[in-house]
Amino acid sequence: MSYTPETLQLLAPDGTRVASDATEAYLPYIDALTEHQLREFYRTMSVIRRFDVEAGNLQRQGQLALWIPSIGQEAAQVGSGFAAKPQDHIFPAYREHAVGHIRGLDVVQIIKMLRGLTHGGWNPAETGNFHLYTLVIGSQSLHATGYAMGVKFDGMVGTGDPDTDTAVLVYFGDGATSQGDVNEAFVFAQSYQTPQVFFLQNNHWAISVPVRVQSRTPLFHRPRGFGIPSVQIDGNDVLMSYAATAASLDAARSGEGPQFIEALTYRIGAHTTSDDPSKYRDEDEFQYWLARDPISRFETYLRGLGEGEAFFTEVADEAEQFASEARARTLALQGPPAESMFAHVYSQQHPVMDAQRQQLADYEASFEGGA
Amino acid sequence: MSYTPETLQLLAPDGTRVASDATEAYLPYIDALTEHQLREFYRTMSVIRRFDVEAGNLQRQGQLALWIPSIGQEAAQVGSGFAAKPQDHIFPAYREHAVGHIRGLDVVQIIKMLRGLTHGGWNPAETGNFHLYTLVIGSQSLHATGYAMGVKFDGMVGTGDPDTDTAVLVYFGDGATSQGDVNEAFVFAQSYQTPQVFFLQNNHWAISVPVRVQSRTPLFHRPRGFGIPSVQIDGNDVLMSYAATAASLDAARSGEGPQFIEALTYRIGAHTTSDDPSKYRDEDEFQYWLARDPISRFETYLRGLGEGEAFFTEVADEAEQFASEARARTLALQGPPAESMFAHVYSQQHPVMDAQRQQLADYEASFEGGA
Amino acid sequence: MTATTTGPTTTTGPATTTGPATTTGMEPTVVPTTTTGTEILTMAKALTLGLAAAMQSDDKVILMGEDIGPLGGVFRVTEGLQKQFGAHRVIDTPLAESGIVGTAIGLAMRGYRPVVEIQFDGFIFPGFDQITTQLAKLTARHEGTLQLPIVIRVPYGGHIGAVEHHQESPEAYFAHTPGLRLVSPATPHDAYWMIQQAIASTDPVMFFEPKSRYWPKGEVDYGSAGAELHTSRIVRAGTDVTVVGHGAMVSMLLDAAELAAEEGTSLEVVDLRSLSPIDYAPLLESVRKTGRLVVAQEAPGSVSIGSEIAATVTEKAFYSLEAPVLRVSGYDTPFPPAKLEGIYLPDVDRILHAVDRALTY
Amino acid sequence: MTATTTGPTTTTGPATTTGPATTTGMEPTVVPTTTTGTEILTMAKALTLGLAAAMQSDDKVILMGEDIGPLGGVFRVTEGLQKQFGAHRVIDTPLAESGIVGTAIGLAMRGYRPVVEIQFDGFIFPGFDQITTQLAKLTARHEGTLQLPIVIRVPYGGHIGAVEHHQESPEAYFAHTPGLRLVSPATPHDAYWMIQQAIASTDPVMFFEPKSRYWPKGEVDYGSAGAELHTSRIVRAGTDVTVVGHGAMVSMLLDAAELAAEEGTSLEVVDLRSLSPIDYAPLLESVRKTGRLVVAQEAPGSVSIGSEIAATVTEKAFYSLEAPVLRVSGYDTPFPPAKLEGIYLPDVDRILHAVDRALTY
Ligand SMILES: Cc1ncc(C[n+]2csc(CCOP(=O)(O)OP(=O)(O)O)c2C)c(N)n1
Ligand SMILES: Cc1ncc(C[n+]2csc(CCOP(=O)(O)OP(=O)(O)O)c2C)c(N)n1
Ligand SMILES: [Mg+2]
Ligand SMILES: [Mg+2]
Repeated sequence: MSYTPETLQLLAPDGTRVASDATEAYLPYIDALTEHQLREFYRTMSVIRRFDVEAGNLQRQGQLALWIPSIGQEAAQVGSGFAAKPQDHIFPAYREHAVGHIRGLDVVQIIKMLRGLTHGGWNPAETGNFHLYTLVIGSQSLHATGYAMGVKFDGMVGTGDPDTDTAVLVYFGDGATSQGDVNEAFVFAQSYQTPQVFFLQNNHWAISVPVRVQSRTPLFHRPRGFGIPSVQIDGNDVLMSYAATAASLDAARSGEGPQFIEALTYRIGAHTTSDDPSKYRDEDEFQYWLARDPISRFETYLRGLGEGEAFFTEVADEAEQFASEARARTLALQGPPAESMFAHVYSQQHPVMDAQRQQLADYEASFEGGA
Repeated sequence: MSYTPETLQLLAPDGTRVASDATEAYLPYIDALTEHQLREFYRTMSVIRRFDVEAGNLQRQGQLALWIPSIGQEAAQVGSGFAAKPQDHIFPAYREHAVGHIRGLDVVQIIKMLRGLTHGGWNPAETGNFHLYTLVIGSQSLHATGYAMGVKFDGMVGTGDPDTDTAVLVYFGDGATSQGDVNEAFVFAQSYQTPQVFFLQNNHWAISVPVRVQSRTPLFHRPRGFGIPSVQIDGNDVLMSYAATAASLDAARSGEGPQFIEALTYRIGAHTTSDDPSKYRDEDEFQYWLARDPISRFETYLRGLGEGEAFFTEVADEAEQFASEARARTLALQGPPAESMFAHVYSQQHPVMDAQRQQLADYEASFEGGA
Repeated sequence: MTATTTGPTTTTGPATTTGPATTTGMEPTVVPTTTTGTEILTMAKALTLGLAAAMQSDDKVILMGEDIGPLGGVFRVTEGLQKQFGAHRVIDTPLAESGIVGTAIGLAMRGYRPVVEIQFDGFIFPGFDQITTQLAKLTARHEGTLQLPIVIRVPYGGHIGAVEHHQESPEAYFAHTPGLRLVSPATPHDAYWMIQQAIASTDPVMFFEPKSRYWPKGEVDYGSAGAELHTSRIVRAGTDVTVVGHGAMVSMLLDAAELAAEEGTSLEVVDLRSLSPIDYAPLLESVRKTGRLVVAQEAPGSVSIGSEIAATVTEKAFYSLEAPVLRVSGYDTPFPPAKLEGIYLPDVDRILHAVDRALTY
Repeated sequence: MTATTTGPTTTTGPATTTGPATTTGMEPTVVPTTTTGTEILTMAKALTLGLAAAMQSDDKVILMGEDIGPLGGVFRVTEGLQKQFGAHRVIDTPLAESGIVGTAIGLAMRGYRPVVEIQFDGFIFPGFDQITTQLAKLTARHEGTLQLPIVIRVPYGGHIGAVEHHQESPEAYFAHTPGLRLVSPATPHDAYWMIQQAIASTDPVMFFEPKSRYWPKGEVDYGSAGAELHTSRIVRAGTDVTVVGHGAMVSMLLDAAELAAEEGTSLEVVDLRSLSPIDYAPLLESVRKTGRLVVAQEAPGSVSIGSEIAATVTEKAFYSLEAPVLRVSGYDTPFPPAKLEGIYLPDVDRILHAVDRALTY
């Protein structure tokens, strides 16, 4: 559908490897992948998809206020997520469950958000520098750029030391490209030559609005106008997603400034569980993308490499277990105490918080008194 | 300085005509210009420059709170201003005095703003569709795009009738290109294929900040990334400014969607009379641009075409007279009545305005009573 | 009869530009635009009908926003309208609130009457600059030659169990901004009429729709609006304490009054309806009678509409007040995670608690 | 002695990231960062010195904004600082307020302490979304693991005869927003110290600088701040009416008190200093004594800090009040053309007029 002659691809939808002049430069990244890593790609995509289905079920069963499915976007996320180094920082939007999982985020943290227990609450220092989800479309792009400015000011770019040089990876959607903030992030990133990769998951829809309303021009052209190098990839090809992100992050870390990747993918599910895509999407498009599924494509590839049934069975079991554990832990989640509302509005003592905490306590006590 | 191999030019700084393949397509616009029109170009540039000097003097003499000089940018403004048709609408920033003058705005209206008598106050319907100045950087770009959407919804694009088809011309500066609003204007303009020309006067400075802080990449590349055709012109060449704008407006009116022009020019004066460019600009750059003055270049050209001394003397006299009339009328300006504050906050009766108007009247009356 | 607007806001409107009409009128009508008698409707549906009526009576009325076309808006308020009026009058925009408001301004300058939908309260802020520095000021800046008949619809408020930014009440920001008019309906009837009155206004109107009241049903009288746009209204008479609020608070105040009555306290309930300007006359009359006032709102209390009402009523009815004006509001914290919203938001108990406090003076 | 910060805001600060320092310290020092004794300075210069001292004592402090580098800011508050501390610590940014605030947030996450300059009051609105939905909420969103020590300096207020958007007082918008701290100095001494205290705060601080007070001189005591950041202060004792204000209003209130004294009325003047939170104790104590309060501010009165003070003081000192709290403020209109600002803005006469009215009750 929105593939262009420039779309980079290493793995065709039928699971066979494809070669082209344009992807030549990326091959070293693929060649360096171990069998273990390839298996991890598959495992992560499968586990997160199964988890995603479970979370959707939990929502339907009234256990979550909302769920935000990532089904269909696993290759874009898993490839890019594994490409980041431990010292890199990641600023997600709100659909990057697989990336969070890769970086060590307990996915039940995401469930807590969508169960109405927290607005975030994880500590990026404990989740592999995977920062909080941001719901105001595009806002995180500027935080990422500012963070990357800081990395540069700290001198942790272009030193040549692979454990020092640091990049920032920021995710956003096709709808987000229309926001002023995202375009200002391009301006600042290019002006300060930040060590940063903009990762656009073009899943073709912003809720019910098709990407052509945001732009009649392929979105990967946009950053080039700002002077930011950019590529468009098949985002359902986990190998391409990995290689393109690894190469872009390397460029960013080595001081070449910001880079941009448009990953063409598709939101197979609804925007959220509150959404009804049948109102605006047609079946043909859906089928087109189903046939380009990122996981089955990669499964075929692995089988072609000789991976046996045992592995796939093991992963399926693991995914089942992961999902059922997430379910059990979800059901055991406790609500936050009322006074937590006041606890972290400010990092220091604040008289209004003190007074209102007390007011609430007094008010609640007035009922306990039997009034 | 920021000229690129793509910069379009018809008139070299020394006043001689230059030809190139790239400008070939613009020649019919130039060939169609009458001698009268060429004289008007010169006359307008000269008159507005003289007026601008006068307004600066008035400011120094305490008659204006502020003056915003346009000196050095006359060719960019006069060429583009004359290219617009009567039915076109123009959304300026705040430095486009020459364009306003061309469209029939009484320049004393601008003086009134900068004397603190009004925040705008002219009626675009009476000033050749020249809309009010906008001081919040970039805001007007979205108004222009919305206006152009309306023109399109009205069906006044691509009819082929030269008096019906309408375009919108919006001015902004190099600094403004960094604002979210301007980039969102590109998004909307391209999405709705508005009949609109974005006219960027890159005068190389946003107050004290050089254009390289806004972008390390030539700014005319930016719109191309959004899918908007764009050219870079020598903005101190009034012929090029005229031809490029006329061609872009024609394209916009005929339904080809938004167009973009980056006019390279230079702010010869201070940002405003409150500014001190000696703090941040170097003499070499200043001299470089002085040598590329738009008016003397065009004077040489006209003399080469055989224009005699009489015309130049006549224009100089006219400019003198224009300036002294503006001065006299400035000195005669009356302050607005206090109650005008409340008059147009809402277009309809409003109880708070009524009450506060009365409150002020009562308060003032309390002094008249001798209290 | 045709649903036309009533009230002082029905004027001739800005000079409109002529040109080929963009709506053919050929599409099947999916939303009735002419209605008579009364009907029991949800507020969401009443808004749909009100929008349809306004679009029918003036073809310069256009709707703009995110997901308002085929989806009909995330709250389905524009459901069916794109089908009925066409994609040029019900416009799915790019995802950029500043862009939406800014282009709506340009469209209004061209003679259109844009009705903008902001998807959720918390997402109005990217459009705040255009609203504050442009929309609110352009009429004054033009000194009488420009009217900006733009309505910005803002679904707002809590009690819907949603995630961050989806439950807020940002009215105060706009009520502090000269040049804007603010209203908020509390019932389907008011929703149906007030949206039409707002669209007929020649000034920008921020139209706050209480999300938690989208689905309860109520009677709409198609025959008459019953009140002008910028009026408040006593919705229950009482003698002991006046309670005032807007939007979703009104039904809560009525519930509180019911309970209080059982305990022998008589509450007079005022539905503010208009937040800027505030129609103080009924409120002051009430307070002069009861001597006590409780203001309820979902927004944080500090520097809010509740603060303004307290200050103004105290100034204008100083000698009538037996107690200070008490405020019941959201706490001065960000809107908390949904599991805590029941504690954060005023409820009947907190309102009655404040009533009791007012009565202790 | 070194100019260190005092008050409760001096804590250890967020974990900072290490790495090569970006300032060499080799540049000639153009702004003294260590000072002793007292000195007579303008507020602008006091701010420059305060910024220099903060930058000297913590090399994570960086300045960001438009034209703050070689130009030294349009008010010259950062004059000399880029020369002294380098272009990586005094950063001329692209022209985009949302970008400035948004990247400042990212820098703070990285361990920096950005001090952002907004060029003029009216230009804060493009940054409003980042301030409201991000800066104000990220600390709560992180539930204790993130501090955002960001200062946003906003030159504000009128009396400088400038064009549209250059004379406004937008404090109310931020005072209504939980998660922000707001302060405004009225004197060079407070400016010198409060900017350092604000930078030392681990919460976001909106720092409102009264433009019309940039140039008058006053004594700065380098030895001691004299007060913690979030405290108000009685700056003139009196017995008949309490008058309160902040920023440029304070000197006007003092002038009014002088005149009133000549006519036999004794005003007690309170300098608010902190607008969020407000330190009510001195104010309430004063009102309990005088029974009368006039609040003065340049901002429009509706839904403003003045409204909040009126509401809160009335609630907390109801039985002490002999008169309603009266507000003197800008009218509820856009800030008018400069020639009308003298009428629009509160002046000594209008303050005294309100004092007289308060005394008629
Ligand atoms: C500023 C803002 N406006 C509106 C919304 C409501 N909204 C939530 S998601 C969404 C669509 C986002 O589309 P895209 O950026 O493509 O990301 P995707 O959801 O497809 O991953 C919208 C409009 C929002 N969250 N923030
Ligand atoms: C939103 C906003 N921020 C800051 C300013 C202050 N300001 C006025 S003009 C200006 C520079 C504008 O530069 P540019 O767009 O290049 O236009 P020029 O003045 O050079 O014509 C700045 C920063 C403003 N007017 N609006
Ligand atoms: Mg999308
Ligand atoms: Mg410029």
